[in-house]
Amino acid sequence: MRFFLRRFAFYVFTAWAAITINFFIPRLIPGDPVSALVAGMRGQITSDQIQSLTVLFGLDKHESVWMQYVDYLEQLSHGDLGISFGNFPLPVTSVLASALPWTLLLIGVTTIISFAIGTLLGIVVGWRRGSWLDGLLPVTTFLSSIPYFWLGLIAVSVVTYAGYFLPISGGYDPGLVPSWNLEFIGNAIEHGLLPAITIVVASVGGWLLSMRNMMVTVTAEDYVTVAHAKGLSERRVVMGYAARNALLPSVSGFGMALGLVVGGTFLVEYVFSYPGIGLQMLQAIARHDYPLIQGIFLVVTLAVLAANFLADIAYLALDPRTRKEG
Amino acid sequence: MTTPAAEVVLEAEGLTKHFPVRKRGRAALSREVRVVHAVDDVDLRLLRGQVTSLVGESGSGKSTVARLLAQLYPRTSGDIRLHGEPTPLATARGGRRFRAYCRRVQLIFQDPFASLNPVHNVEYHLTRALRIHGRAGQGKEQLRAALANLLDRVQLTPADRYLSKYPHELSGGQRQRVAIARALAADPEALLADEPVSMLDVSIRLGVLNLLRDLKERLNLAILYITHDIASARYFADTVLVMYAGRMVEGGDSETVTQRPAHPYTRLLVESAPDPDRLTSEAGSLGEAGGAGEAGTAGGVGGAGAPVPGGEPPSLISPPAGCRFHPRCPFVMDKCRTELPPRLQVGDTGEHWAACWLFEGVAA
Amino acid sequence: MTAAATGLTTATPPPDLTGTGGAPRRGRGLRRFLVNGKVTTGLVILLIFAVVAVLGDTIAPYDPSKRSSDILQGPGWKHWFGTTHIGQDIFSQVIVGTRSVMFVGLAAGAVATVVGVVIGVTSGYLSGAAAESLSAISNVFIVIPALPLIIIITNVVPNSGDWTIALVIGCTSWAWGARLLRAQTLSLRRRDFVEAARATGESTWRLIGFEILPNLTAIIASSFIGTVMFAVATEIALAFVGVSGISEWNWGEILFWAQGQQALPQGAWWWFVPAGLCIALFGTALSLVNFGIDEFVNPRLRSNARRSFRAADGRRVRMRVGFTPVVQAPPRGEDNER
Amino acid sequence: ACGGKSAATTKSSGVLNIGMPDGATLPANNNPYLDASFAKHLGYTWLIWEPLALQNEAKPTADPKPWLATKWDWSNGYSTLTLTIRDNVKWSDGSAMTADDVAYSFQIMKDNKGVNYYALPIKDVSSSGSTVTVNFDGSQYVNRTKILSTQVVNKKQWSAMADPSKDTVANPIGTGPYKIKSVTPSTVTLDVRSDYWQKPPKVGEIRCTTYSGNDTQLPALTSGATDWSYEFLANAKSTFVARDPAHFKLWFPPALSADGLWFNTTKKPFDNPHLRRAMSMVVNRDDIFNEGEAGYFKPKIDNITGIPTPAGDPFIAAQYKGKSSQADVATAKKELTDNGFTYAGNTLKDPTGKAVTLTLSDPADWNDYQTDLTIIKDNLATIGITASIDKANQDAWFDAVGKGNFDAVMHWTNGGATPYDMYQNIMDSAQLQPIGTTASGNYGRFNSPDATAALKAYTAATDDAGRQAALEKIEQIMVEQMPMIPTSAGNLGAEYSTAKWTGWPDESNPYEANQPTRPGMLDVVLHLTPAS
Amino acid sequence: MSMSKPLTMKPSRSIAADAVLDIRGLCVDYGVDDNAVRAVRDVSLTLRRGEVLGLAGESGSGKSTLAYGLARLLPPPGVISAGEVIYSPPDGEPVDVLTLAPLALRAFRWAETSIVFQGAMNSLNPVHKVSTQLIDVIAAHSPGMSRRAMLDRARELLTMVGIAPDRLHAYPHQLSGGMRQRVMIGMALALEPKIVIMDEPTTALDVVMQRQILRQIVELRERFGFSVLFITHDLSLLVEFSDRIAIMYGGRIVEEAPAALLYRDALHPYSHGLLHSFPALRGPRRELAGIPGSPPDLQAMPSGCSFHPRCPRRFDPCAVDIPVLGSPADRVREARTVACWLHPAGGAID
Ligand SMILES: Nc1ncnc2c1ncn2[C@@H]1O[C@H](COP(=O)(O)OP(=O)(O)OP(=O)(O)O)[C@@H](O)[C@H]1O
Ligand SMILES: Nc1ncnc2c1ncn2[C@@H]1O[C@H](COP(=O)(O)OP(=O)(O)OP(=O)(O)O)[C@@H](O)[C@H]1O
Ligand SMILES: [Mg+2]
Ligand SMILES: [Mg+2]
Repeated sequence: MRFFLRRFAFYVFTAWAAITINFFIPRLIPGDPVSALVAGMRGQITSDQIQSLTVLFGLDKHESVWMQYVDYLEQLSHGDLGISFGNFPLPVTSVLASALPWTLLLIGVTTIISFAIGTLLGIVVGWRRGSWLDGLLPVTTFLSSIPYFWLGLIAVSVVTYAGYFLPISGGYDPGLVPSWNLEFIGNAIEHGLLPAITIVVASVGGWLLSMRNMMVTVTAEDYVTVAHAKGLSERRVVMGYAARNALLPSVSGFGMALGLVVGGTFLVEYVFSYPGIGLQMLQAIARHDYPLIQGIFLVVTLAVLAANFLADIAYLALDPRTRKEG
Repeated sequence: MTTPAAEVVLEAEGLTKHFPVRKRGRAALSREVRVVHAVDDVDLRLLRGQVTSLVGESGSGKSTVARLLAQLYPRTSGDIRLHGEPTPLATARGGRRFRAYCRRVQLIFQDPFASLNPVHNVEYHLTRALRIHGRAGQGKEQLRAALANLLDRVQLTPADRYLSKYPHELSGGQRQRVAIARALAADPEALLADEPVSMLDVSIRLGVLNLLRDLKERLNLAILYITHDIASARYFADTVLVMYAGRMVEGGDSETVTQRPAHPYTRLLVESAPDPDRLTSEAGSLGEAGGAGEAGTAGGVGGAGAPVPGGEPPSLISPPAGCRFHPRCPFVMDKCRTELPPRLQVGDTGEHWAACWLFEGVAA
Repeated sequence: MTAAATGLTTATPPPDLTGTGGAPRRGRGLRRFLVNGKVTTGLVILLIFAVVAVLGDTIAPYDPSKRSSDILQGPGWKHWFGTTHIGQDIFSQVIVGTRSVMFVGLAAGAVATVVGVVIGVTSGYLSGAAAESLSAISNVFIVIPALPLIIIITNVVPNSGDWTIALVIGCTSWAWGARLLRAQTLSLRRRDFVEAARATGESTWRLIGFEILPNLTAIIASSFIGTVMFAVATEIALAFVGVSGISEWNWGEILFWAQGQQALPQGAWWWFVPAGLCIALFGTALSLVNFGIDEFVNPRLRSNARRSFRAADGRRVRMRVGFTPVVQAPPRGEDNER
Repeated sequence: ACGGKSAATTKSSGVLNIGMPDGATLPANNNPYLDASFAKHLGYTWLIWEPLALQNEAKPTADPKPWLATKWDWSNGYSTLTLTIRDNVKWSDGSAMTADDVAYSFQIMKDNKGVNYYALPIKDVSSSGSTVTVNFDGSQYVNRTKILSTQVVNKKQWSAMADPSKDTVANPIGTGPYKIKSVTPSTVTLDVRSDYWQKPPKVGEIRCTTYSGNDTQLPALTSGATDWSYEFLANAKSTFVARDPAHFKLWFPPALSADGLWFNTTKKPFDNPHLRRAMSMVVNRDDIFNEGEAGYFKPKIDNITGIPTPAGDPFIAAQYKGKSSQADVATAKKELTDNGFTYAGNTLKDPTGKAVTLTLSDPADWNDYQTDLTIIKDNLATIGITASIDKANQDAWFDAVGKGNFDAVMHWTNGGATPYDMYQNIMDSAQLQPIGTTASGNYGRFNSPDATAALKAYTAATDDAGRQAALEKIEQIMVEQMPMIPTSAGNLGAEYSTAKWTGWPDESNPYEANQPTRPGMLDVVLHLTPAS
Repeated sequence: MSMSKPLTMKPSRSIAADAVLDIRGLCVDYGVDDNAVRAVRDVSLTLRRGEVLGLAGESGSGKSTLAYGLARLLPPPGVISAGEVIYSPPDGEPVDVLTLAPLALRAFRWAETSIVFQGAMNSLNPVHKVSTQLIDVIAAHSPGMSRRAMLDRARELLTMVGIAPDRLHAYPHQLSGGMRQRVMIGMALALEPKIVIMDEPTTALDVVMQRQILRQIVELRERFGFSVLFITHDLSLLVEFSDRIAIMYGGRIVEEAPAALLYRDALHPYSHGLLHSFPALRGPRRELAGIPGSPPDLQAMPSGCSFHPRCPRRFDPCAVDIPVLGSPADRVREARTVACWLHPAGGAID
C-alpha cells in the first residue's frame, strides 16, 4: 500500500514535471512558427504574408509567461491541447488521435514481442550458461549496439533490392480507407511488419542480456538449489523458481526502459515513414509547431507513465513483498 | 545500588531511543505517530578498568544502546554523562564537540568484514584515525612510530607487514584487530565493543577477546562488551546486564547473573544456551538451574515439567504493557500485565538486581 | 594431551601462510579485469577508434569536404568507401568524423556522470526532503522519453556545436546513473565501515568523498560507459534527422547526407553502410567493456571460469546447476600437490 | 505505399494520381486559404475553387487566360479593378455563381487578415450586375497576377462560418471541375463534376496522396502509384527517368525568382561591390545546377542580371541579353587587384591588408543549399578567399538572416509576374532595417538610393516604357554591384508519367507551368487525355 | 525448575546398527584446472540409521561442500572428482548416489534425503507462498495426489513443526526467522525421508529459538527415525545434540568419535583446541586456550598434516606426511578414528 502511495505521488509529480517542461521548452525556441513555415515554403511566400500569418497564429499577443502557464494548465484541464500550427487549424488532439494508434500499436506490439522473446531467450541462455548458447551473446551485443534507424535503413535497402516483397513505408496503402475490415487490417499489418521486425531485432538483445544476467544471479540463490534438492522437475525449477524471480527486475525495469525504447521507435517511424507520433513529432519540430510538439511530448510521457503503472501492477502481482502485510 | 569503588567513565540514565516508523496504508492518513521502542529507559555505567557486558537476544536493542553511547544516533531522551559531564543532544550531529566526544568513547563494530572499507589499506584507516584525533604527530617519522605503536598494541607485528594490506588480505581476527587499533588510535577511555567476535571463527574468537581483556588491564579502559553469547559474557565481563525487548531486565556481577539468574528471561536464556556439560553432568546442571529459584519466591513456581516458554519476542512498535516479558513468562502474574517492574534487588549482595515482580517481596 | 594453554594467542601466523596476497588489490583487480577477453577486445577496438579520433585529419587520405570529379563512386582503390554525390571521399569522412563522435560521447558521458554522481550520491547519503526530491527528479528524468526531449532541446539552443550537443545529452541522461548510485549509496551509507569512519570522527564530506565514492568506482565507470553509448547513439540520431547543426563531420552527418541524397534508391549502399557499422562496432566495444565492469562488480556474472571441460574418459562434461558433475577420474594421486 | 503490388491496385484507368512528399497524415482540411491545408499541399484547391483568371507562370509576360472573370480592367493607376464575371458558372451545390460571390471573395480577404494571403491592401469592394469593382490602396501593378488568381468562394457557405481562417470546410462548394469523393488520412479522392461550366475533363477521378517524404514518394513514382508529383530527386536521371524513359518525364520551367548567395553588405570587405562581382565571376553555376540541384531541380540562372531565362527574357535589357556568368578566375582576380585588393601567396587581402574570409551558413538539413555552399566554398578558394561553412540551426539561422547577423547565406528571393518582386526583395531600402532588427526583405542591408528610386519608379510608372526604363536601371545596379549572387531560379516544375495520361505541358508546349500545386494545374488537368 | 532437558535420546544409539549412507573417498573441487580449489579431500564417513552425526569445523573447512556434494547439489564450478556415496534403503539394494541418472536422482532427492539449508530466508523463495512451496515437493514426488490432500498434508506438516496451519498461505517475508526455519524443517520431513541433512539450521537464530527448534528436531526424529547429518561450528551444541561427531579441518575429517568421548577426550590437537575455545556457561571458570594462527588456504595447503603450522604439538612427521584417518593404536577399544601422527593408526591402516 505504501508502495502504491509512493508510486502514485511519483506519477503525479512526473506528470506535472512533464507538463511543465513541456510548457517551457517551446517558449525558449528562438525562431517562431511563421519563419518556420516560410522555411517550409522556401521561396513561395512573400514577405508581406509573414505579417498576416503572425496574426493568423495569434502570435501578436503578448502575455506574461506566468499567465501563459496558467492558461496552458487551464486548457489542459479541458483536454484542450491547442491548435496545431503546422496543420492549421486542426486541434492538436485530432492530429494526435490520427497518429497515436499507430505508434501505440507499433511500440506496444513490438515491445511486448521483444520483451517476451528476449526474456525467454535470456532464461534459456542464463540457465544453460556454459553451453553453446553463450555464443549468442556477442551477436546479441552487436545487434543491440546498432542504432534502430540504421537497421531500418538496411532493412529498407534489403527489401528494395529483393524486389519490394514487403511495403517499406507508410502505415497502409494510400487510397485505402482506414476501417475495421480484413483488407485494411491485413494491409496495415503488412506495412507494420518491417518496422516491427526492425524494432524487435534491435531491442531484443537488451532484454536478453538483462534477463540472462538476472538468471545467472538468481540461479546461484539458495532457493534454486533448494528447488533442485526438492527433486522438482527441471521445468518447474527454471520457470517457477529461477525465471520467476529473475523476471522481477526486468518487470520493474520494463516501464523505465520504455522511455528509451520510445526514442528509438520514433526514428524507426521516421525511416519507414510510419504514420505515427514519431514522424509527426519530427515534422512538428521542423515546422515549429509548438502546440503539436507539446501535445506529442505530453502524450508520449503520459503513455510511458501509464506503461510504468502497468509494470508496477505487474510487479505488485509478481512480488508479494511489495504488498501490504497482513 | 551501592556506589562502586571504581571511577565511572561513562554513564547513561533513562536512555531512550524510539525510531519513527514509516507509515503505511491507512495509517498514513491518521495523525498517530508510530515508533519502534528500540531502547527504553536504560541506565548503565561503565567503570574504569572493568568490562560491562550487555547480553540479550537479537533485536533487543543492544546495538542501539552502543550507538547511542557513541553518539551515532541522537537519543530520544535520557542523559549520557562522560565523567559526570552531560553531553548535549547536538553532539550526535557531528562537529568539533562530537569529535571531542568520540576521542574519549570509541565503538568497535560487530563485523570486522564490514567495518573496514575494502578500498583502503590498514595504513589509511589508522592514519586517518590518528590524524583526526591529532595524534599523528609531526612528520612522517612520528606517524610511522605512532602506527607501529598502535599495531603493536593489538599484536599485529611487525607493523610493516600489515600497513599496506587491504582488508580482504587479512583474516577475520586480524581485521578485528585493525578495527580495535583504529578505536585505540583515539586513545579513548571507554571502548564500546558491539559483538566484536560474533562474526569470527570459533578458533580465532578467543584471541580477540583475550586481546580486549589485555587492553582493559594495560590501558585501564572501561569496556562495554555486547554479546548474545551469555557464556562469553561470563568468561570476559565483570558485570553483566541483560536486555529484553529494549529494556534492562537484570544486572549484576557476571558470575552471579550467569550462575544464578533471577529474571525468568535470563533463566530462559541461560537454559537455552548449549551446554555440553548437561550431557555429562545432568544433575549438576539441573541443580544450578534450580538454584536460581533460591533467590526469590520463584522456588515454588519452578520445578520439572514447567512449560517451555515458546512464542516470539514482542513487537517493539506496540510493546506489551507492564513487563515486556509477560506474554512468554511461565510465572506471569496479573500485576506483570499492567505494571512495569522497577529494578528490584535480588539476594543480599546488593549488586544483583532484576526488573521482575517476583522479587518484590524480597526487595521490600 | 592438553597442551599448555597459550593464553594470549599470537596474532602472527607462520610466515609461509600469509603473504599470499602480495600484490595490492587494485593491481590484482586491474589485471583480472584486463585478462577478461571481452574487456580486451572492447578496449582494443576503442583504442583504434581513439587513435583515429586523435589523428583524424592527418591520416584521412582526403579532405572530407573536398569535392572531386569522382561522383557517387562505389568503393575502390582510390576511394576505399566510395564517394558522395559531390565526390567527397566517404572513407575520409568516416575517419574525420570519429573525433566528433568520440568527443560528444566522452564529454556527454563526463557531464552525465558528474551530475549523476552528485545527485545520486547526495540523494543517497542525505535524507529528508532534499534527498527525496532529488531522487524524484531523477525518476522523472528516467521516465520522460529522452530522445524526443533531446531533439526538442537541441532545437531550442541556438548554436548546436559539439559542445552544446554534449551538454544537452549529458544534462538529460544522468538519471540512470544517479538512480544506480543512489541505490548503492543508500546501502553503503548504512554499512559498518561508513558508520565506523563516522565514529572515528570523519566529516561528512570526507565520508562521502573517501569512504563511499571509492566503493562506487565500478558503478560510476559502468554508468559512464552506458552514457557514452547513449550519447553516441543520440548524437548520431540527431545528426541523422538533421536537427543538430553539427558543422564538423561525424558519422550521423554522413548518414544524414546519405539519407538526404537518397543513397538508398540510388543503390549507393557504401554511403551509409560504413558509418553504421562503425557505430555498431563502437557500441559493441563499449558494451564489451561494460560487461567486463559488470562482471567485475558481480562475480557471479563472470564467465571466464570454464563451464565445460573434458573429463579423463574423453566425455565433454558441462557444469550444470543442480546436478554437480561427477568425474570419476583415475584417482589423482594424493592431493598434496604443493 | 510503393510496392509493385500496390501499384496494381491503384492503376485503374480513368484515375489520375497526384502525389506530394510533404508528409502530412491528417484528417483532411480543405481550406483554400491555409497553407497547412490538404487542399493547398496537394494542390486540389484549384480544382474546387477556380481563380478569376489564369496566368501561365511559365510565360509571365503572356496575358492571363480569362477564367471566372471574362474581362478585367485596371484603372486609377492600377488601384481600381473592374471585373466582368462569367455568367454560366454553377456552384457544385447547383446554384449559380454571381458577382456577389466574387465581391465576397475580396471582402472576406479585407475582413480577415488571416485569409488575406498576399496582404493585399483592399480598400473597398462593390458589385453590380455582372461586374465587380475592387479599390486598392496604391498601385497594384506588381500584384496584378496575384489579384487575378484570387479564388472565388461561395458567399453563402463562407459567410456562415465563424472564422474562415479556422474552418476545415468539410464539404466544399466550388465552381471547379471536381468535387470531393472521399477523404482518408493520406488520400483525398476527387470526382469529376458533370455540371462543370466548361467541357468536363477526361480525367474521371483524381487521387491526391501525401507521402511522408522524398524517399517514399520516389518509389511511388517509379512504381506508377503516382502519375504526377513535385519533389527533389537526387540523381533524377538514374533514379527516376531511367526507370522508364519512354514515360517518366520531368520539366522544371523557371519562375521569376532567384536563389543565390546573399551578402551582408554592411560587413567589410563585402560592402565592396568589386569583391562581390569578383566572387560572382567564380561561382560555378553549372556545378551548383548539376550537383546541388541534381541537374534539373532549380534551373540555372545564366544571365548576369540574375533574371531567370527564358521566362524573364523579355525583361532583360538589351545590353545584358545573352551575357551569361561564366566562371572566370583571371578576370575576377583582375577586378580585385585593380581595386585595391592584393595577394599574399594564395591569400586574398582586402585594401586594408586583412585576409578575406567569410562564413557561409544555411540550415543543416537543407541538403541542396548545403551542397551549393560546399561548391561555392571551393570556388571562392580559387581567388584566395577562405570560406567556412556553418550548418546552422534552422531557427537560429532565420533569426540571424532577419537580423543581418551573417556573412553570406544561400537564400531565395520573392517571385512574381515580373522581375520586380525579385529585385525589390534584394535591394529595396524601404525594407532596410538596422543590423539587429528583423527585416522582412533586403536581408543584405543593401542601401542604394538609386535602386530604391528605380524600384519606386517601376511601380509608379504608367506605361511599359517607363517601367522598362526603371527595370533596366535596376538591372544595371544589379550587374554592377551584385548585392547578391543569383545562382538558380525558382521553379514551377514537376515529375510526371505519360504512361496513363498525355497532354502535359513541356518545353515544346509550355501552355502552363506544370507544378501540381500551382494554379496552372487546373488547366493542365483539363488538357490531359488518356494514353491510348 | 528445568526448562530444558538433554536433547539426545540415549536409546537411539542402539538402533543405529547399520549404515544408511556411506561416503567413501569423496573429493570435491571447485574448478577443473590447476587453480581448482580442493574443498573436500578424500572424505569417508558413515551415517548410521537413526543417528545424529555432527559435523564441525571452522568456516571454510568444507562442511557445506561435503553436504551438498553428496547430494550433487553443488553449484558450478563445483565438481565431484572422486568417491562414492552409497545409500542403503531399509528395503532394497544399496545405490551409489553419484552414479544415478538425473531422473532417478530427482526421485531420490527429498524422498530419501532432504536438506535444511543454512539460511531459511534464502531457502524459501520469497515470491511463492509457503503452501506453494510445500505442495511443490509433494506434487513432484506423488503426482497422483489431489490438491486438497496435498493441502491437508501441508497443514499437517506445519502443525507438526509448531506453526499454526492458518499461516499456510503466508509468504515467507510474513514469517519470523524462526518460523521460516521451522517451515523448512517441516518441508524436509514432508516425504518422510531416511536422511535429513541440516546445514547450520540455527546459526541465524538466537539461543532461545535455537533450543526450541532443536528440541523439535529431536522429537520428530523420535517419531520418524530418520538419520541426521548435523552441521555447525558450534561444538558445544553438537556435543549436546549428536550421537557422533566428525571434525573437519582443511577439507578432511581429522577426527571422528562418539560425542561424549570427543568432549571428554579429544585426540586431535585441533579438536582439542576447538573444544577449549568455548567458554563454558557452567562449572568452574577455566582458562581458555584457543587455537593460534588462521585457517589454511585451500589453494596453498601446507604439506603434511594441514594443521601442523598451527599445531602446538607438532613434531617431525607432521610437516612431511599426511596422517591417515584410522582408529588410533593407543585407543583401539574405542569406536573412534583420528588422523594425527600423535595417535598413529593401529588396525585401520589396512
Ligand atoms: N535505524 C533504525 N530504524 C528503525 N528501527 C531500528 C533501527 N535500528 C534498529 N532498529 C530496531 O530497534 C530494535 C533494536 O535493534 P538493535 O540493532 O539495537 O538490536 P540488537 O540487540 O543489537 O540485535 P542483534 O543482536 O541482532 O545485533 C530492533 O527491533 C530493530 O529493528
Ligand atoms: N564457488 C566456489 N569457488 C571456489 N571455492 C569455493 C566455492 N565455494 C566454496 N569454496 C571454498 O570451499 C571451501 C569450503 O567451503 P564450505 O562452504 O564447504 O565451508 P563450510 O565449512 O561450510 O564453511 P561455513 O561454516 O562458513 O559454512 C571454502 O574454503 C571456500 O572458500
Ligand atoms: Mg546488534
Ligand atoms: Mg557452510
